[in-house]
Amino acid sequence: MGADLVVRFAGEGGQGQVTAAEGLAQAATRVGYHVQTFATYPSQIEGGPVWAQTRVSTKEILTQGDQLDVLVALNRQAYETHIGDLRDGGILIYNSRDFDTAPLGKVIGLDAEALARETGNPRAANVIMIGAVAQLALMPQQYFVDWIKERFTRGRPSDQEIIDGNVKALQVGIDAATASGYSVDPLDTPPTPEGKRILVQGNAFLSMGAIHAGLDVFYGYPISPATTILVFMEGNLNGPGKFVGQASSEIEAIAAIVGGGYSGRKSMTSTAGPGLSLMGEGIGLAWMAEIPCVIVDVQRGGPATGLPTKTEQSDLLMALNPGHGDMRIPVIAPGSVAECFPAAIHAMNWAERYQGPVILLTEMSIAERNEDVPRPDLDMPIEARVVSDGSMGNRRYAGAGITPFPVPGNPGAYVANGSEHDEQGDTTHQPLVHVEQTERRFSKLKLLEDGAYESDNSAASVVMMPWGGSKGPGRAAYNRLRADGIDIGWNYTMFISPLPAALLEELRTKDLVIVPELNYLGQFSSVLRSLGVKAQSITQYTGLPFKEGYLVEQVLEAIKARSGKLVGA
Amino acid sequence: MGADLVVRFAGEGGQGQVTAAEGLAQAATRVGYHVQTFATYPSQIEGGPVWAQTRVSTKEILTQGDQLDVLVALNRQAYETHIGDLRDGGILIYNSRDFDTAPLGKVIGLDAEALARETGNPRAANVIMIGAVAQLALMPQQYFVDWIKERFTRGRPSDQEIIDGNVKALQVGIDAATASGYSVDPLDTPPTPEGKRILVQGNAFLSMGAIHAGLDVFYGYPISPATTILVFMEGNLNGPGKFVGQASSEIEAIAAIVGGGYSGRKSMTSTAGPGLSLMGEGIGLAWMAEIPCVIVDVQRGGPATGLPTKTEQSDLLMALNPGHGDMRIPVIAPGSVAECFPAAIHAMNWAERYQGPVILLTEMSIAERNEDVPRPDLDMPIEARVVSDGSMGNRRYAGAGITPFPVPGNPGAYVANGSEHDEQGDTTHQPLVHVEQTERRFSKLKLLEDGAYESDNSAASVVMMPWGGSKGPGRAAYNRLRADGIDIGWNYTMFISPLPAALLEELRTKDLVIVPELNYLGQFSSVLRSLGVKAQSITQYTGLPFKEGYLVEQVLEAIKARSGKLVGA
Amino acid sequence: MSKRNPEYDFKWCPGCGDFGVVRSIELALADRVMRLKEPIEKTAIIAGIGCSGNLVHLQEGPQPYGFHGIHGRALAIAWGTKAARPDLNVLIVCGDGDFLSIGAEHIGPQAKRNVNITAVVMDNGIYGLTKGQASPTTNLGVVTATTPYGKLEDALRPLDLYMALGVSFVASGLSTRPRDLATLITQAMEHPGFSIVHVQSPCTTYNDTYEALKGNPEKGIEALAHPVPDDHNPADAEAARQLIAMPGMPVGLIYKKADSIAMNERLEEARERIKVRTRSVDDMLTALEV
Amino acid sequence: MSKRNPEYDFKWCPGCGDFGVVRSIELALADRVMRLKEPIEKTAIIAGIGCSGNLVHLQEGPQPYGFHGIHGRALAIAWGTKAARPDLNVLIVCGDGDFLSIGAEHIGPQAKRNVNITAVVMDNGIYGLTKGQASPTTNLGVVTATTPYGKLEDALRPLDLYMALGVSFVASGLSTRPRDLATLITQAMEHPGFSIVHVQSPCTTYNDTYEALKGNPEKGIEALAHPVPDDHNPADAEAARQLIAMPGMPVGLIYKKADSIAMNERLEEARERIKVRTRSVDDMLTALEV
Ligand SMILES: Cc1ncc(C[n+]2csc(CCOP(=O)(O)OP(=O)(O)O)c2C)c(N)n1
Ligand SMILES: Cc1ncc(C[n+]2csc(CCOP(=O)(O)OP(=O)(O)O)c2C)c(N)n1
Ligand code: SF4
Ligand code: SF4
Ligand SMILES: [Mg+2]
Ligand SMILES: [Mg+2]
Repeated sequence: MGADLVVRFAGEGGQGQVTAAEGLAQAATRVGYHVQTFATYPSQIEGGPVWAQTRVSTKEILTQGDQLDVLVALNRQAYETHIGDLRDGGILIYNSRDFDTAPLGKVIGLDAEALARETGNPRAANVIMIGAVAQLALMPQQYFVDWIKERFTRGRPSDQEIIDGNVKALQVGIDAATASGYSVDPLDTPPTPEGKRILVQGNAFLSMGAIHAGLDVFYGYPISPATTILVFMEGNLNGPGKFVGQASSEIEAIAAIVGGGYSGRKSMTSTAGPGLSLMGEGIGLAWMAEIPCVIVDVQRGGPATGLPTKTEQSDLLMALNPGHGDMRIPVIAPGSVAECFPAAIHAMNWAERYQGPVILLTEMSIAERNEDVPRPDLDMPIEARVVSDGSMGNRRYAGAGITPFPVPGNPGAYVANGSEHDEQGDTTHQPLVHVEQTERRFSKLKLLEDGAYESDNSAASVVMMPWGGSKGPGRAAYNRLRADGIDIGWNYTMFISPLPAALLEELRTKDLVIVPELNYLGQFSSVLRSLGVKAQSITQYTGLPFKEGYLVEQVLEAIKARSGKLVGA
Repeated sequence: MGADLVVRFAGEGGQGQVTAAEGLAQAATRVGYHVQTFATYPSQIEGGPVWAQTRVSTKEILTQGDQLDVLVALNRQAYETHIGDLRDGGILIYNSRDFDTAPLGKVIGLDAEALARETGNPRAANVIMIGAVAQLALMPQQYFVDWIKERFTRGRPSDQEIIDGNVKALQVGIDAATASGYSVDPLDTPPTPEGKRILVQGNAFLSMGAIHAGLDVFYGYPISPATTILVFMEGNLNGPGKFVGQASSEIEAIAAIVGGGYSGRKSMTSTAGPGLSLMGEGIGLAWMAEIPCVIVDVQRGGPATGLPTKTEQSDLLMALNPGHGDMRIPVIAPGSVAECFPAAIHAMNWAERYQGPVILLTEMSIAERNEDVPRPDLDMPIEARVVSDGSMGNRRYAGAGITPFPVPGNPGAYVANGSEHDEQGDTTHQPLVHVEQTERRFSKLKLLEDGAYESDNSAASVVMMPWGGSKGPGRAAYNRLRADGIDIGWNYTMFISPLPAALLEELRTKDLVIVPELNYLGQFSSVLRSLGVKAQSITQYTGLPFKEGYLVEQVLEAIKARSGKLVGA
Repeated sequence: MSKRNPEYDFKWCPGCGDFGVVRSIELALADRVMRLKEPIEKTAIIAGIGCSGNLVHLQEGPQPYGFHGIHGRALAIAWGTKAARPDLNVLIVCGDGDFLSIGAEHIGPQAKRNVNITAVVMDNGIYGLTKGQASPTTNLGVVTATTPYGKLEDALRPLDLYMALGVSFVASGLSTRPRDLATLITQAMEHPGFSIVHVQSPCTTYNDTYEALKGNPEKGIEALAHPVPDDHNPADAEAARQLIAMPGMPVGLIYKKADSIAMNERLEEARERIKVRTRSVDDMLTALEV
Repeated sequence: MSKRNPEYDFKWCPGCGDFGVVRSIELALADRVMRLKEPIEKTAIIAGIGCSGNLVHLQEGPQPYGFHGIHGRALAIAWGTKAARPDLNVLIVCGDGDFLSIGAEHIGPQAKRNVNITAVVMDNGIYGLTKGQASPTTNLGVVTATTPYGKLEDALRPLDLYMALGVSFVASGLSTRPRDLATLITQAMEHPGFSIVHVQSPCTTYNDTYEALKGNPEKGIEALAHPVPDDHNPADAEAARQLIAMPGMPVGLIYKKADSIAMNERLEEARERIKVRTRSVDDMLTALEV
């Protein structure tokens, strides 16, 4: 009996791999398992190498899984690319129409297309493959039938026919797997879940968090992998006073959310790297004029057009200083799908609290993957900016720290100003005013230094501290290292800047902070070093997430390089 | 007898302060003195507080001068603002039309406007003031007459009349000063200059450097304080194959220079912070597609519209990482007007050598001030990119490091690509290709690590290392500290990134590197810390340059705070 | 120097057309407050960067809300404000460089959305604040700081552009006639949809066009500006197109779409028609429960 | 998958209009090489980002230079290239989103400069590559990923816009007629000035307009596309304006300015006329000696 099952569907775009992985995930959650999916594909509409995988587990899932229990290879190229990831004793299901010689080992050859045609639904080849996988893992058929029904019920006359065909296809797959006589270690019975769970993608969950935090207006321009946020908002942010607009560019979008924030409303945009690169001046305007607003950056590979459909954590340096002049934009980076919901709420709260722009820095791998997560608590505090009652007159920028925000329409008319300005927002070039106002702007960041963070084995002098989506693989590696007796500590926070003050203090006492991150420059560790922390990165820039095994190796090497011997063990 | 004379003209915009300071500077250089001017004014066309000053010296000038020998106050507000900067025993010349009670001390009250009207040229009040200053400093009248002739010879019929009026005005000022009986310490006889000298503004000198380096095409959008570069190019970059275009925005400008570089030509744009903030995506494109081009950023106060006519060094973090994704743009920052010419040549050379974008980071104080500098050596090596002879076919991005550049029109057609790409520039998302190409791009920076740098008293464990325009005040403070017996070292380079490899090594051995810089964040020291250097900033964010005295104080304090005692002394 | 803030250190040059524009906006807003009984704080004026944009600091009398942002983005900021707060009266003030060069991309989208904003464009055919470079409306052949051989690019025809983009209210005004201009601005503010009042506001320092606009019979210079003929029907788009194709500069109301529906109304109507259901986050989560 | 590079992993969907466009460009370039004896390497094609932009990787046969840059900036990059190298034949290929939304600001300036570039715009009325969001040319009321209530903004009329901006060559083509399209592209490349060939290139996946364009008599759908009438005089701007104001989509050469002078020629002429003297840096320095 096992705790874990990792299945990969690989082939060419259009063969239904993503659907298969999602179907498997959904059925598995119904059984009561934890799931995580992952997919990767080129930036295009048709064709090209695509693979998607699902990890099913009785325990909380931290990574997509390094090794495969089952590989479904839909063409020869997929077989050749992925066979190396199949674990010893794993099962290969392959498209026997595409291969002439069957490979060795536990293999099931299926001419899925021919079989699908026999079921009357030539597009159901992927469902046959799911059936085979379900049978290999001994998962109850009923959940897959349910999934088929839900997925193909679209209110069209042909629905029933399509459903029947797919159910038949499922059975074909089950029979083929049964006939093969193979099986994977059947999974342990799932634990009884504590509380309700949902199956959700990162971008959708993030959007819900923002809506829950009181988002009023959203302006955005399509760009992978952020488009799904815009689309979600178009469909769901509605009702009185709500507005969603497709902007004509990211420059229009950033200006519009600044206009929305200025009007007194909670406003947000979402984009990816190329869009963020166009927003620097507008973000600086929000910083300077003290306008609350949230910018979501769903990182992909960069620079320039880069790798639109791959994952990377390489926008951090830009996010902290997206424009010219002295500013340091608050940045929150969720580390998992589960964190997307609270991260969005925190970002909205921060913007309101310190009256300025906040960047919510997520990444492709989190944005698009499905994960089962606890149904979130809707009682998280929601903040709103302190609003002026007019008694300050037009002195909107008076003094140090935040002042009540004058909402247009009410008394307190002032000029919001992106040039240096006096109390009431009139432009001035007086040296002392620039000093005062600069200090005013930075002083407000102090209000954001109380974020939560994780700390484990805090006595250790060497700690691992991944950020963002590298949290899961980082934690998996950490767990393994600890289990192996290595004396290493753990820190993590989604509050990247400003860091929780107590965490920063803790980090400064460490001999070494190891930062796994998906970029070339080692961006976060360089920021930490500039803050006086002895930090060093483990980098990777393949466009794919870390694997647990690689991180374990690299951490051991870093420790060794530093001390000449392994810490602990 | 003295080595130094500092004169400030202060009043309202339109009263001719800048002209006066420049006239004094020009005349003084003719006598054989060194000069440096400085001016500050609000962002507008008419009115507002404006002051301009000239320092005249027998020695090389490092700062604009902390204390004034002569203050010319053209209205009461100017008097009140600036009188505190007049040294003990200094002379005040004031506009007696604007003041009712004459202040105490060595003062000369002149109703300059009335006197000017008497000369027949009511706009010559400032020339009267110059005459008074010339007399106080005992500078030969002839040089001022020459300056008047040059300045007012414009090929119009009224020229002679205007010249005569101004010469009369000069005499009025001379007479008034003579009548007062005051004088400042007369300046020592200037040393015989070694070689030829020119009097020039930073932006003009930078532009000449770029033209000398073989600039072919220039595209730019007006913005203070960079506009004068665009205007210089419009007037001077001409002849066969040359082109200068006023772009419709900075976004168009950056795209155009990338297109120009791609075409095989040497291309450049100039802007200030707000423009740079709009260029991040385009700069990333040049990085990714490996297109040589140079972006000049003349820093002003930021963020957003900020302080358009004040000086600041707060665009550094943005310059190093102006866009999303992994990149590190080479940055060269001249430290004086004299360095603008070679810095421009280095920037052009770097772009050609590593085949990518280079940022030339200068600042308002250097851009607009006049300085006498040695006539530059025109034999500095000029580099040109290695050009493909077609024998590589279309393999433009093959291998690690630079490859010969295929020039459109010649064999070797490829696709220059801002998405991740294979050897011939076709888009690909293969993990290993992204790894290879990322490393290729970064490896080219190694070619730029051999820049020159200054090092003085290199045995000291504490060094001062200002950057950019803070070099002058930094050096003045350093000289004073050394004269006072403080054991402190000196490092300086205009090559900000990548730093000269040997310099970085040297800095890493230091106990403390003190970085005077004009920003709030301490941007350069934070970069140095991230590179493993124990650096700490002295910051100032008033919109004005450092004063020598302030730096001396701050350095002493930094040393004290660190060690509990003064180093050396 | 504004009355409100004597410390404010910006001044327009003597004779600058912008004085007339600020006056006309003051008049139009005062009238609006009186007639509609709407507090002045219900108006927000969003400014571009240029001599023109400084208008928001230079208004006399009761003050509306202001926003002095970044170069070229006033219209995009205003979209954000108006879409979020349809109850506000939103104006923008921009120069010709700001609105028609760096900011040009924002006009089409607002025209297509027909968002209920009034743009007052202060056209002096030059970049004033940066000291005299060519702008899109600078004429062919004119020597400026950046066109030492005379401008080599044709001048943009803003009114043609607005009409082609489908702007639903287009007027042309003169800074020298602040009362007439105020009337046009009032009409523009009351038009349900995107309105542009394009004003000739000469720059006495870098591009003095007073004489060209008003003419000078002594020198034999014919006036460029001429009133829109009385019989012009501003509801007729084709007539408007013909009017602006004629030589000279028509002054007055050029075009006003008769059945203009502003974006926010169109949205309300669509929501009504489709009976959009607003799901709570709670409902969304429930739909995702496993 | 391109012949040149079988590893290239992008494919257009079956039936995508872009297949016709790439074919027509191949034809036009092959013809140019033959007729003008100009090596194909003298042509540079600069692409926007979108399904359309992938054209530069998908050409068969002899290859011109290419540049696949960033979204919306192909025209601006092309300006830089053409101004630096007037000897090159510079084309851009863009989608409707790329050219008319994020890149819209670049059209006017090139029109005013009349820079000698040919833009081939592949209009499918949708954002293809990002999976089906509304573009400026998506019609009012159409439901897309971002317009769940139907599009609430009016569609932009690109030909009107080009004419209003003074583009000196405007043609309208269909991807389904690659030979005709090639002829238009050839004419555009040979026009001395800025030329736009606006192509209807349907997206079979997200906005299939084949039927609407070609009509379907069985379903009683009249063809939107109709050839430019034989008696149309493309040198007559007013006639061109009237032609595009009519219902439907005229296909063919709409406008070609008779006495068009491209930017680089205008510049040469001005330098000649003014006898611009080129000062060496040495001279500049000498003038500044103290
Ligand atoms: C992004 C950016 N680019 C350039 C500038 C510099 N700039 C300030 S005002 C201006 C143009 C002013 O011309 P116009 O819009 O016509 O206004 P005017 O001064 O003539 O009223 C420019 C280019 C800026 N502030 N920001
Ligand atoms: C700055 C930036 N914003 C957004 C995107 C995402 N993006 C890629 S293609 C595209 C639009 C594609 O539509 P269109 O230009 O019509 O081309 P098509 O795919 O329809 O041919 C967008 C928004 C991007 N790459 N860069
Ligand atoms: S420069 Fe021109 S536009 Fe600016 S204030 Fe002076 S006259 Fe007016
Ligand atoms: S999505 Fe549309 S435009 Fe893109 S390749 Fe497919 S059919 Fe063509
Ligand atoms: Mg102007
Ligand atoms: Mg499209």
